Amino acid sequence: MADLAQAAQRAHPLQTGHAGVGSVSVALADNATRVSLRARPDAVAALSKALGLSLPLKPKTTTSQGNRAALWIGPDEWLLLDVDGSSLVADLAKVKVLHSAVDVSHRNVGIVVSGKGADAVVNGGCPQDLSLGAFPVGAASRTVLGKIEIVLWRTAEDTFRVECWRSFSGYAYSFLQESARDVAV
Amino acid sequence: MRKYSVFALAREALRAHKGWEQQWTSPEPKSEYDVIIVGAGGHGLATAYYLAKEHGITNVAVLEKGWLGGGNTGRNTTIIRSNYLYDESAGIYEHAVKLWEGLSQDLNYNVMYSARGVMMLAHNIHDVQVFKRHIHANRLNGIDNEWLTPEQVKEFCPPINLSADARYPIIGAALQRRGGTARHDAVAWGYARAAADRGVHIIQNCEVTGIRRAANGAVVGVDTNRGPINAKKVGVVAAGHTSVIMNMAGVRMPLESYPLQALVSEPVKPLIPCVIMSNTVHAYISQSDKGEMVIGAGTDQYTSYSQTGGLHIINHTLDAICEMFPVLTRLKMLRSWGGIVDVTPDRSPILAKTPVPGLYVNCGWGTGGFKATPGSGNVFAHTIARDEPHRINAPFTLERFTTGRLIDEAAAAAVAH
Amino acid sequence: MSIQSHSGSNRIAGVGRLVPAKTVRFTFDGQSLTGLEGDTLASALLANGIHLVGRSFKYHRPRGILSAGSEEPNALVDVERDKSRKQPNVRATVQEIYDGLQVKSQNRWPSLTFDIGAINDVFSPMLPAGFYYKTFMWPKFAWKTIYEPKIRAAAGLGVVPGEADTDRYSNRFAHCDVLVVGGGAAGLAAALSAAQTGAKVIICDEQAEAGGALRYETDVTIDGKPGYDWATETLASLRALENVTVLTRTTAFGYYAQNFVGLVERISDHLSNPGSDMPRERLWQVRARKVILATGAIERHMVFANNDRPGILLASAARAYLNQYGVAVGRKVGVYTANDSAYAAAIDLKRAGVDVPVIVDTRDNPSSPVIEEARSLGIDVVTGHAVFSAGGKRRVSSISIRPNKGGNERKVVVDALIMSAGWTPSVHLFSQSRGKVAWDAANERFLPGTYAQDCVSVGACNGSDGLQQALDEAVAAGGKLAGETGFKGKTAALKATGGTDWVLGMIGSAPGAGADTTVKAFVDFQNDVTAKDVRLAVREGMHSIEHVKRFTTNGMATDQGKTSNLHGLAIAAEALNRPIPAVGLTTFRAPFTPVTFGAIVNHARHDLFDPTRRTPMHAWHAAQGAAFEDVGQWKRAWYYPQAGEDMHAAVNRECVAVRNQAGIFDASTLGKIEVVGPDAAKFLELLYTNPWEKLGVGRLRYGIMLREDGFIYDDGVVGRLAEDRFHVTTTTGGAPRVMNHMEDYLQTEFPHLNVWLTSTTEQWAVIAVQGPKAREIIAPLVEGIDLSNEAMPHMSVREGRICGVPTRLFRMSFTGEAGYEINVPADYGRAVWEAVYERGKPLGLTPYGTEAMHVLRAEKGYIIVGQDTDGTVTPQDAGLTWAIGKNKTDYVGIRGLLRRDLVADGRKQLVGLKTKDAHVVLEEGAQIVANPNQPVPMTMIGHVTSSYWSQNCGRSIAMALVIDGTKRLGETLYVPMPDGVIEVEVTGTVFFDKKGERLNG
Amino acid sequence: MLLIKCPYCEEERPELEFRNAGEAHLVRSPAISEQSDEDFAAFLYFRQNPKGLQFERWRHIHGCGRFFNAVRDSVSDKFLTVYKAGEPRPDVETLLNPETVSDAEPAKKRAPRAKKGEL
Repeated sequence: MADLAQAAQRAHPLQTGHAGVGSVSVALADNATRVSLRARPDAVAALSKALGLSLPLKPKTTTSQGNRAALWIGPDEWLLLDVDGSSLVADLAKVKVLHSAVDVSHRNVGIVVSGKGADAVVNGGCPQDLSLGAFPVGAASRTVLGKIEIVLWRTAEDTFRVECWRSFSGYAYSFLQESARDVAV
Repeated sequence: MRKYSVFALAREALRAHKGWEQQWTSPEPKSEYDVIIVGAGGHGLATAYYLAKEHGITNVAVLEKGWLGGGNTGRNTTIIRSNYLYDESAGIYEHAVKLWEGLSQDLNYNVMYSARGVMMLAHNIHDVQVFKRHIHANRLNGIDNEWLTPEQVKEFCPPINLSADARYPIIGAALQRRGGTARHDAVAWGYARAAADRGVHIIQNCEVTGIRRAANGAVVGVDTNRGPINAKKVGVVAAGHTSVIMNMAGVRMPLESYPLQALVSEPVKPLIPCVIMSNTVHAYISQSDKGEMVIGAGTDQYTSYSQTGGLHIINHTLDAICEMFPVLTRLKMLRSWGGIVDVTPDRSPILAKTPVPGLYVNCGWGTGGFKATPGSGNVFAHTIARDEPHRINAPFTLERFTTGRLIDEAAAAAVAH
Repeated sequence: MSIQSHSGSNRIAGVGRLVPAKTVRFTFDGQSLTGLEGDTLASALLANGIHLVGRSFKYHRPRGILSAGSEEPNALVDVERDKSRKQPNVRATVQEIYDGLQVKSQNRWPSLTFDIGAINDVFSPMLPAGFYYKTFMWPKFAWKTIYEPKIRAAAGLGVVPGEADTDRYSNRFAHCDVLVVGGGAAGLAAALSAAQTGAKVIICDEQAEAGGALRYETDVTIDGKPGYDWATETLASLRALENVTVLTRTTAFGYYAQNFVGLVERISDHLSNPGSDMPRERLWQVRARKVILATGAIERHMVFANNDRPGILLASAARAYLNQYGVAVGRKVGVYTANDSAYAAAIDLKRAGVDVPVIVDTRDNPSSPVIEEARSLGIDVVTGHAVFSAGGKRRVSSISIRPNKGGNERKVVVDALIMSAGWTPSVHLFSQSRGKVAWDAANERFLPGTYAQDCVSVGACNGSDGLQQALDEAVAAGGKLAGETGFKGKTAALKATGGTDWVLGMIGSAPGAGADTTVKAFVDFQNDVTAKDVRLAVREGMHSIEHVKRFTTNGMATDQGKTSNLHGLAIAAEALNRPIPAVGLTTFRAPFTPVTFGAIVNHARHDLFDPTRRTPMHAWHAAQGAAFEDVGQWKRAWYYPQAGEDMHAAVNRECVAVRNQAGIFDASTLGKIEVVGPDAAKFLELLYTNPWEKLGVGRLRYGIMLREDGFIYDDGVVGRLAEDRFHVTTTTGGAPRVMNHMEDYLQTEFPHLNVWLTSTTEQWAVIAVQGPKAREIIAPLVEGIDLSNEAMPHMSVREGRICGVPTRLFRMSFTGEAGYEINVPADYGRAVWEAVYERGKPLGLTPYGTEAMHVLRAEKGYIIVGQDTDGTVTPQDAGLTWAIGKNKTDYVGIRGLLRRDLVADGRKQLVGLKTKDAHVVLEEGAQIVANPNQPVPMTMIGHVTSSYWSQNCGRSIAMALVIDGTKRLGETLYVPMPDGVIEVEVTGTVFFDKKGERLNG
Repeated sequence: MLLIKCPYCEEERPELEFRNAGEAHLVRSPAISEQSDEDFAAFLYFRQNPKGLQFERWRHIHGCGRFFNAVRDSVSDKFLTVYKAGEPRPDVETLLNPETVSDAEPAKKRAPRAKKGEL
């Protein structure tokens, strides 16, 4: 029986790889482990301990430790990101305090927009104020890009990570590329 | 009333048009009328006209806080059709279409009823199912509505994008040939002129500030910014402001008022010969006789009395229009505006008596009241005159929201799966 | 005067700022012409002596160029780069010329100089305002067949391009502390002072360069520099600042709630060869903490007989053409004015060597230094007089002058006339912001009154008429507003000299066009509205300015009444004998100038119109030649036609294969929600009609969700993975709204419950394998799950591995066959699908699409929410009473279901239908009657919700909602179709395997 | 496009991130199945729809996901305040005249209003 069960290979929804327009690059992020974590304030300490980072409690902020990052999404919600194959899910499985951890590694796709004008590229479809004062390095928020929902995370002054659901990744990628063409003008 | 005709025009042309009369007068309000209509939009003016014409009640005042026809009558995209699903809806809208067909002659005012056809596009199988259901129901109700293949769609409206590569390809359409448009201002003015001619007082800049009731609860009149006016019967036809007026009589309504936007393009030579509607991509468009593309946008998501809406609503509407008609991207938006539409939970109107004796209400037309104007006024006049609903508006009660006997056209269109 | 003929015979050497050597070639109605870089089309045409540019809307009167800006009503042309990039209704005063520009005039046939439509001008006595309301009513049919088509053909201006637009458009959301609208003296000063504080500033101006009136006000200095130089330098220094964004060729067109302002930037319309990445226009959606409106004022024309003749222009426009472009609008230029500012134009023209035979001033005894200066230059200044009429047809040739009160007429030969009735402050955006304007009776104008938003007006739009006053106000506003956003800094005052105050003048008709006259004195040029039309409207009872506007169409043309509104209002007020504020002012609505649809749509075209959602296995389906159907935003495999098969044949084959061997189906689009927490079961009890507390771990249950009104909202299978973890599925289209519905109740009605919801729709690819061989097919691929009937019966769920990857394996069926739904992490979906298919293919495994799925489920009487139900159907109506927990005291919809009408007799109930002729397939949506012989309108008792040919049953099958349907089993009913009546028998809804034995196979 | 302050995100965000969820402070009866037809209809369908201060629900659906309440003037569309779901209904007088209303007994003033769906 097992001989038939060749391990299935992953297939990324976007085959496009990487595209650069002018100063801005729009690239796919590597596969990642992702968890949607939900918990009340009284569980934060135990969860932080298990994760090895302090879950951010301030709106629109993130914390990270090594490859692992926690993005504040809502008052009881975080998006956790780590490299593919990490122990994220297992680490949370051990936590006994009340919480909900759901593996969404395959639900999302990450796209990285970087280079001078990256903020303008994102602002082609995202209505939030992305000036450094309002959306500093390390800020993250669920928001919209054109007609879809994204999670936006500023990882450097000129670098944004856009996380969207899998079936919207084609749209997000095309949109950002279109917008990059404009910014390059 | 001096008759309008090409001969009258010719006669006046010879004397520099100095001989035209006022289309309606602006009388001072009397202290008492038999019936007061609150709201001089198309529906209210039509109600007054039919009260006078069909029920012999001419001691009528139509009170308007602004200028007549300045509400949704003058702000809508003038689509007329009657291909509704349920017998109740089909009944009232078809009653209206029959009146539209002779309205210019009846009023002696060219309301430019243009039966150019209303085509509703199907983009998926669910649309097809819903439209076929309408078409069959309409046929058995004696209302024209026919199915068109994509090729017939293109033939009926050549500039449409029939490409199979379109995001939501057009796979057919329902066409009501008797549907079309009319000139909105002319409807208000035509009814105003004809009603005034029969003795109705149209009192503009007269805002109702209270509803006066006797000890037994019955209506005895209204308060206005120009003083109290007595009447034993008051008909409220205030569209987006119905909740506000009815609240003066202590009646809460199953209504919410939303901003609805519309826009026109710059005028261009004739391109779109009919009315096109698409529920799936959310847009409707026709071209006015002046050449402007008349485009209906959606409502904002929040209730408001502001008569303004957000730019993003316009964005979404034009997305859809340009998807259906890619040749239109270079056209320009010339004007945009907003109205306040009163929406009921089942998206069907209320034309009924109320818990308050002598108080009648005609509201809840949502985004589609213009098409019903003559029919609505006609049966509402009946309801007020006889103190009982006409057969046609009998189902459009307030009580249906308590019993659950809704007339839910929108729900019947369901949601795609 | 000296002439430079190579860029137009009316170009004056040494005047203007364009470089004579930089010539640009363009064509107008096929005629090849030369202009200069920096020319607008209007300036280039005028340089070439061309005034006749277009025809008016109604009377097709010859029209020229009135203005030098966006307020232009007359000079509308068609600009064509190629077939797909053709632009109607372009204002010649805004379009910049480029090499190869091709321009055509509009609304004329056969030619601009000879236009058949001009016959309307002859018949104009029959065509007063609103004439169409009074005629065309007989005979009744003729409106549609004769009158309307003729009217439509005559109306309209330009022609829509025949091909889809190949230009690109883009969008930018932007935020700033201070947005300054307008780049004239006041706007620049305000921006400069706000920028000096460090605040983030955006300044926009609709012109190609900043400066506004400084471009033609040659007698002005600011900061000791000539006004224009100051403007240019200031703009450059603003551009250099990090905290400032300068947007030229950018119009603020809409002022929306909470300081949200729409701008549109024209990027490539002035370029000869725009780059392919370059958008044609860019929409800027700006959220500003503060807005400074420095929108200036617009000069009005004089309203007198034949004031529309080509060659009659606004005085400020003539000055702009001269001082900016070096173009004289004529060689013999008359001047007609009611205020001082036209004198400056006359003086500039005279000094440039143009003959200015006369200045006609309606004022009786005006006195001002400019008047003296004009006189000193030898210009004949005639005060207390009016131009009663203009002569000439395609170009003004003379003017007739009389004393205001009448008297002897004097004719002066001219080839151009420039005029000024005064200035109208541009309060459009202020009004759009929902501010209330106030009537300034002394100066006869509307000014910003009560503000509704966080903005201020400065300069001419605020009635600050002198330059120094405007600058002081602007500098103060820039500093103050920036300060309010937290940026305190020093702002420098600016000192100005020169300039004419833009005050006074006249509104309404000029002498000679009064109430007692019948002349054509145009108020609104484009729509051909004359002063007498406005009076006619009043005579007919139009006493509100809104009625006047709608009746005459005054102010409703593409220039939106920028020059005409105030005149129209004044004429109406005079006719009504009421003060102007009592007649009202039209509220200004967006847009300020017309905005291209493309810019508003920007990226949302083609693929970006709406997201196309594809499943992980999409490419496989496509490679197999599947046809797809749109379900919401999803593309779903509809059927898989093999060579020579039509849809019918393919679906039949797929349906038979599932029942005889097995089928494989992509169910990934189903919504999935993970419900986690100790109160998860309790929560589901409240959201679904079914009971959940007792559902065992590893078991599945079909759930019905209602809205509070008791009608079916959604359905789906729910699996219990652990005591505190459920895997909920929803319909494809319902996923987002079900999630929102659940969150709403969880957060606001049942917040005490310890449970969380996470959408996992896209985490899992779902592969349904259905049919008698399903187990045999998947068994070799599965690890860690006992698939035997005993260990894993129908309606159960197990976690394990398949093809080496984790799976949630559901044993369930939407076909009536034994089967599985294999959930695997989405990126593995394609590989697992292929592995299952390869394994099953030899056993007859057949891919089937949504159509076969629909047929198979209908054979079993399984409903599809949204097809067999429609938002007016209760569980009882749908035959799902069994799915309601009998002992539950609360769930969403419990009360709605008890309402009188929902429990009354006579409701429509779901039943099966069999046509008497088994080969007749009913049409979905067909209506059902009890008596087919009744006359129309018929009493309809139901409709067909689902209908298919069932190859497995060897006959057609259908479901229908029929009044009292369950009481009618066995009855014959009728479906009247256009080509005959179809007889049907009412049956149960299960057509195949009535006992349901195959599920456990 | 409105600018809406989310009480959970503690900042103003564009309307595109939000979804309006209708009139606020409608109370779903704990004994809903025993409600009269009239009371149930009032809860389900009948609305204040005021021209003036509108108490309404929003969800920051494309943000933190939370439902919250807002008081908005339905004529100017200006927000007077926002507050978290479950918090008491703010006092209208205080909202309209923040300076003139004294702080005395605010709790007493608000508490009884919190439960009822009436102004």
